[in-house]
Amino acid sequence: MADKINDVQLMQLVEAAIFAADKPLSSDDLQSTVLDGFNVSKKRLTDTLTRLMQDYAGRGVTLTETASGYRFITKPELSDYLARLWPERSPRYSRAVLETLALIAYRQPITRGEIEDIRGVSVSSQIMRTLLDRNWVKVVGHKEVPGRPGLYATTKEFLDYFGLKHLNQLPPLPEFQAISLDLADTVVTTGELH
Amino acid sequence: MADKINDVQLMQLVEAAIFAADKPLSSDDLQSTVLDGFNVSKKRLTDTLTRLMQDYAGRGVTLTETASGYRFITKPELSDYLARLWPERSPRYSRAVLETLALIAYRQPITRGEIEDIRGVSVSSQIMRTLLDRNWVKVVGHKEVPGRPGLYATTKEFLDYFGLKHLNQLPPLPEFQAISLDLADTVVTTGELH
Amino acid sequence: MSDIISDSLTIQQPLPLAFVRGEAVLDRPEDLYIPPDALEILLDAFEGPLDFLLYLIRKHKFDIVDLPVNEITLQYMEYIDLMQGLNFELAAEYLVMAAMLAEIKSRLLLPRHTEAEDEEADPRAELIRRLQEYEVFKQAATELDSLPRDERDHFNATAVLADNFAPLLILPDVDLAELTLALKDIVKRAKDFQHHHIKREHLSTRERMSRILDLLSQHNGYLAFSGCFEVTEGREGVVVTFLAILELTKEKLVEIIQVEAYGQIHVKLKAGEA
Repeated sequence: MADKINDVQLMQLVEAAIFAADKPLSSDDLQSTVLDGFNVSKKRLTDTLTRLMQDYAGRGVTLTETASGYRFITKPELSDYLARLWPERSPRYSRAVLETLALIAYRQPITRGEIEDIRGVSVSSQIMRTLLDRNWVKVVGHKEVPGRPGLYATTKEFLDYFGLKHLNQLPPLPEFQAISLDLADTVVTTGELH
Repeated sequence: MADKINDVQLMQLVEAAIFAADKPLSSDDLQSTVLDGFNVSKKRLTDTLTRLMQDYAGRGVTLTETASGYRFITKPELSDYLARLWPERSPRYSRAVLETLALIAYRQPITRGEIEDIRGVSVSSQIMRTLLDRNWVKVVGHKEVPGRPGLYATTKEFLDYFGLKHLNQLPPLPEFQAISLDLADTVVTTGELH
Repeated sequence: MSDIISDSLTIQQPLPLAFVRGEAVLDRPEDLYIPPDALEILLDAFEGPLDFLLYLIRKHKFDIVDLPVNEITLQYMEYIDLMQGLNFELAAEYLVMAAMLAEIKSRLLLPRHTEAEDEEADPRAELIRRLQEYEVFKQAATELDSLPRDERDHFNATAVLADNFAPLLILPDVDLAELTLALKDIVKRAKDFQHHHIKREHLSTRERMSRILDLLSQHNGYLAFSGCFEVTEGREGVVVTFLAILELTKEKLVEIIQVEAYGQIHVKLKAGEA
């Protein structure tokens, strides 16, 4: 069957589906569920989503696309006021959690030992648990070294949570300043200077 | 404090709050949370909500006021399509359902009592409902015996589902024909014809 | 804990560290002065020795790539000693770093042969590399934290489903073989308690009976006899229909009515059935 659906109905259906779904919906998700049987072309669906984004541009909520698909979120400018709806929400994360997450995000796949080497401190199980429980990271394999430690990588949920479509949308890492030790000089002078 | 908020900001904030809240928000809820400190008059808030309702009139979701407050609800006309977002798999049919269906298919038109006589156990209303709901059987008449029980027969949908053009394409069951299941003692000999 | 400390201190044996320690409290630069009772809190604010070293380097406006080991080691040891003196539980990583700094410092003091220099890496190089790498990710973590994120900068906007919403029910699949199997079971059971008639009634008649009843229902239970037949079905079809009507009559499901001789014959569902 290939039922007809007009542009207004199509937009309403896509809009309602994204608002009603409990997770982001990709184009494929939409095609295989609410649009199943309507034979809506890829282009027509993209146009509809673009049109919806435009419709909501000046509103209190916006349609955004992240790694897992489309969803409506509230305008970031309103967050301070909206936070009053949940007096004790908005979890804060410790630097240890954020540094570990940053290392997994930029260096994935990475073992816990490698994270510890770079941070210079041990990474507590509590930290890994926090990241795993939030579904931000997962074990994607095991390194073939003694102990076969798990290799961690970030998930789609991580990207969704931070409003990203791809990992390459992460802020670029600052460049290392080249180590410019002039060995001959420094070795001689260091001793004298200090 | 009584900060200023312009009409656009007010509408965006109210809109975002209702979309983000996990329960309906009343005017009082809005005043005591997101609008706290803005000194927005009752009338101004009502006007904003009315305006929002109008804005969403032609969309896939509509702003609705319920007993406990305002919330966005998907358009009822879209429910059938949205249903495909959460498919529920129903359990397999019981032996009783299959036997009943088989008897209706091979012995139609047949009453529930006759099915019970042949199966030797009672046939629950639930079983008949399952088959009627699936549009595989229907009542084609009533038998003129006390109680005027309905006579069940299979439908075109039944044939379509099983890929049959006619009932006589059902697999022949020699054992079934050899035994009389006809308790009403209505033996007709039409065998020569087919 | 104190054993580890004395171990790490022995490495620095050639340095007049004891003397430095004696002067430490008085000589501490003002911007680095931290009241002892705040030390523990301070240490909690650092993510380990690399973080702490970076803090010291930045405070002194040193350049990492030009790591002034003497200065840094001096500062680092002062804090470590102070904390040891106050009986703070220091994480092992801090002590390992103290040992490493002492080692670097001592290696730098050793006279070297010019020919060997090319092969021998600067003892500071590895620490500098680690400090740089750590600083990169420290900054990356800060940037990650500043990205707009759920539950803090934006919230999911959702709508509830209309009242008439019902989830899509996926109905179970049934195979034709399951039907025949079910029937075979019935037959098997029936054989046990039924007397046998030989009956060779073909399905077509039963099906046609259903169809005629259905047809009658659609015509308010009353139809011309000829209306029950589909001439295009041919002779066989007509015969099946005829037998079906007779069978229906026999089962008292329909009546055949003829008002006058040679008049129109009608088939009627029994008892006002419509």
